[in-house]
Amino acid sequence: MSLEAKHHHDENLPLLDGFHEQYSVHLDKFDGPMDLLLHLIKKNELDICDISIAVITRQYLDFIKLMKELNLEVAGDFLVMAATLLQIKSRQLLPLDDQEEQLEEDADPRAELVRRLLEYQQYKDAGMVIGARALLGREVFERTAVEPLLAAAQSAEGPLEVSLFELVDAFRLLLQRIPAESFHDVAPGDSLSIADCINEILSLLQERETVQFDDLVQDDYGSEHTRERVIVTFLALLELCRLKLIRIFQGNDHGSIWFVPAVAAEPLEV
Amino acid sequence: MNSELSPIIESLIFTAEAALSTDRICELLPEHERDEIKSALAELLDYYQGRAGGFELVEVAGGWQFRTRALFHSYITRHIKTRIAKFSQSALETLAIVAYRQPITRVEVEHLRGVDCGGVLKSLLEKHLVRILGKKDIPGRPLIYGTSKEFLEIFGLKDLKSLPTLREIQALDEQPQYERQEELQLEPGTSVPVENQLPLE
Amino acid sequence: MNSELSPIIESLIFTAEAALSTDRICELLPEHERDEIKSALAELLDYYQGRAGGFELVEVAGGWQFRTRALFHSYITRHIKTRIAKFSQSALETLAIVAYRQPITRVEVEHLRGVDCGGVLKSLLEKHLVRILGKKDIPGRPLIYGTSKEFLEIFGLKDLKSLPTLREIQALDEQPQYERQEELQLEPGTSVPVENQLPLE
Repeated sequence: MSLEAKHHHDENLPLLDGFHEQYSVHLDKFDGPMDLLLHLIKKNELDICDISIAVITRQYLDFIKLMKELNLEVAGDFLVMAATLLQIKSRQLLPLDDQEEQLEEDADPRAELVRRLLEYQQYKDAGMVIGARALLGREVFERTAVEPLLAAAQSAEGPLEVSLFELVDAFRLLLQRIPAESFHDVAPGDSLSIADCINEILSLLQERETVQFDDLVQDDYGSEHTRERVIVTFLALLELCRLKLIRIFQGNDHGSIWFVPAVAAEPLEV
Repeated sequence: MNSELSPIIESLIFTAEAALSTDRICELLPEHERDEIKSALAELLDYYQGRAGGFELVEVAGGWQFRTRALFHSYITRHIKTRIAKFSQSALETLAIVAYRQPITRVEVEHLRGVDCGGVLKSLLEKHLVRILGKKDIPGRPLIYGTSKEFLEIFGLKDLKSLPTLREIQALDEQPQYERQEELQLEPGTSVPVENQLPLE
Repeated sequence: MNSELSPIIESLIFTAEAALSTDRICELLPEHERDEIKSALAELLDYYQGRAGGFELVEVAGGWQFRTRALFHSYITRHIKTRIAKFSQSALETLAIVAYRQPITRVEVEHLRGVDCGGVLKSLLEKHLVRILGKKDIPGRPLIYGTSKEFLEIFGLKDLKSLPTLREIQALDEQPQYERQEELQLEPGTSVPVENQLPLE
């Protein structure tokens, strides 16, 4: 077992707990067809390089059947692998011509699958090895405090850092936000309760994490909402602060005012 | 460091967001006596005073905190001012619009974002991420904007065509297409019973 | 601390928001030679390794940073929220494939894992562990992925070369722990090649 060995070198033994939990096999939660195959090979104490396709295929198909009986959704990838196994099995069963025999010996129908399994196992192990490291933000922490003197010296100038993905994603989200056609209801008595407004802000925060004050009090064309709407929005924000549901930031003096949820989103689950 | 407790307390003070009071440390370490904790703190204080390193342990505002020694402030301010700034959501959105829709006028950007973008555009211009391409030949002759060479440099792009398309990012979300399905047709006649439960034709 | 330079460098690393590269330190201290700075850094590293306090100096993502020792994480999490939940197996596998095979396309990752990886890749992109490097110069111009600086930072790696090699990982699988230890203790000078297959620190 790969990680056992690694852990004995580490001083941070508590990691072991997490590891076993992660590794233990759940019937309904294989990481993919390759993972399931490796599990079956290990369970049957087979050598990856010399697997019995008949045994593995039968057990693999039984497993899929079981998943279906349990009404678990079987991903297409599992079915693709089922077909591959059946194909290899049938090629093994085919009577060979004399002329073909020589050729077939060189090309074991299992060869491609074995190669993929060996390669997959490498990365599966590599994933566990890197996952067992002491991670920043999990076992290891950097200093979080900023000295007052330094905080004051901090400035928004300087090089900017952002990833290409963030840029594209910002645009994608923006396009989703814009309705194809926006109509404005100008009917009088279109009043908004503070409760509605709170819900609106909270759902905005959920999808965007930060909301700028301007976004709340302006309509889609940058003009201000009605006076009533602005007041209701403001009252809703005060209420949200009182309930400790949001925190308020200002970028710099006279800068934009931002709202973020007071409680960080769920811990990062990748 | 003699005591086993000192490194633990040190790690707590190090990671605290603000000065950590002795009371709070006692709360965090209920398995240790207050006296024990106090003497470990005294040990740490002694240690840092004797060491004369780049930072020291100080007791401020009723709590313990690591702070750089005042002696070094002229060095520290050399790099604190040039910190990397993160993009705000509005800067990122505006930049994305300019990148994908250039040449574009301010009014057009504002129509897409639904908010005034004057300030953001100005700041992007100052950071040389966006540049003025010219004036549009319509009434009012508004300025038209596009991205700069620096924009390509910061995002590591060869040219504008190397920008991932929105579809490419969206595709990550989508269900896989079973392109490899033709393999499945290879086994119509096998006798394995489970096979007819596979949703394949 | 002997050198006058070490405390200065220490104060710079201490106040930096992210790991501080040797290059950057040299930029910040133009009055000192690069060699001088490098030897002061070595001195600091030595000092912290020998000290066994609550935190240590580490070289990650090509820079220097103070970090708490993993030993104390159970105390620290009493007052600090862990930012990272457990990584799923599929996230780790995908991350390992991207780390070892970069630059790599989504199709290549999926071929290795045998499953659709769009969702996992997107989530790794959102967590800044993986980044888009550009487009591959083949028909369809698929996006190519690689690991980010944050990946090195979070996993505490100096650079990509610090990743254990796949051979080293495989060696872990093949030999029971006790055998390997024996060989190492008994025959340091033997020609058994297993020694350089040991996991890196």
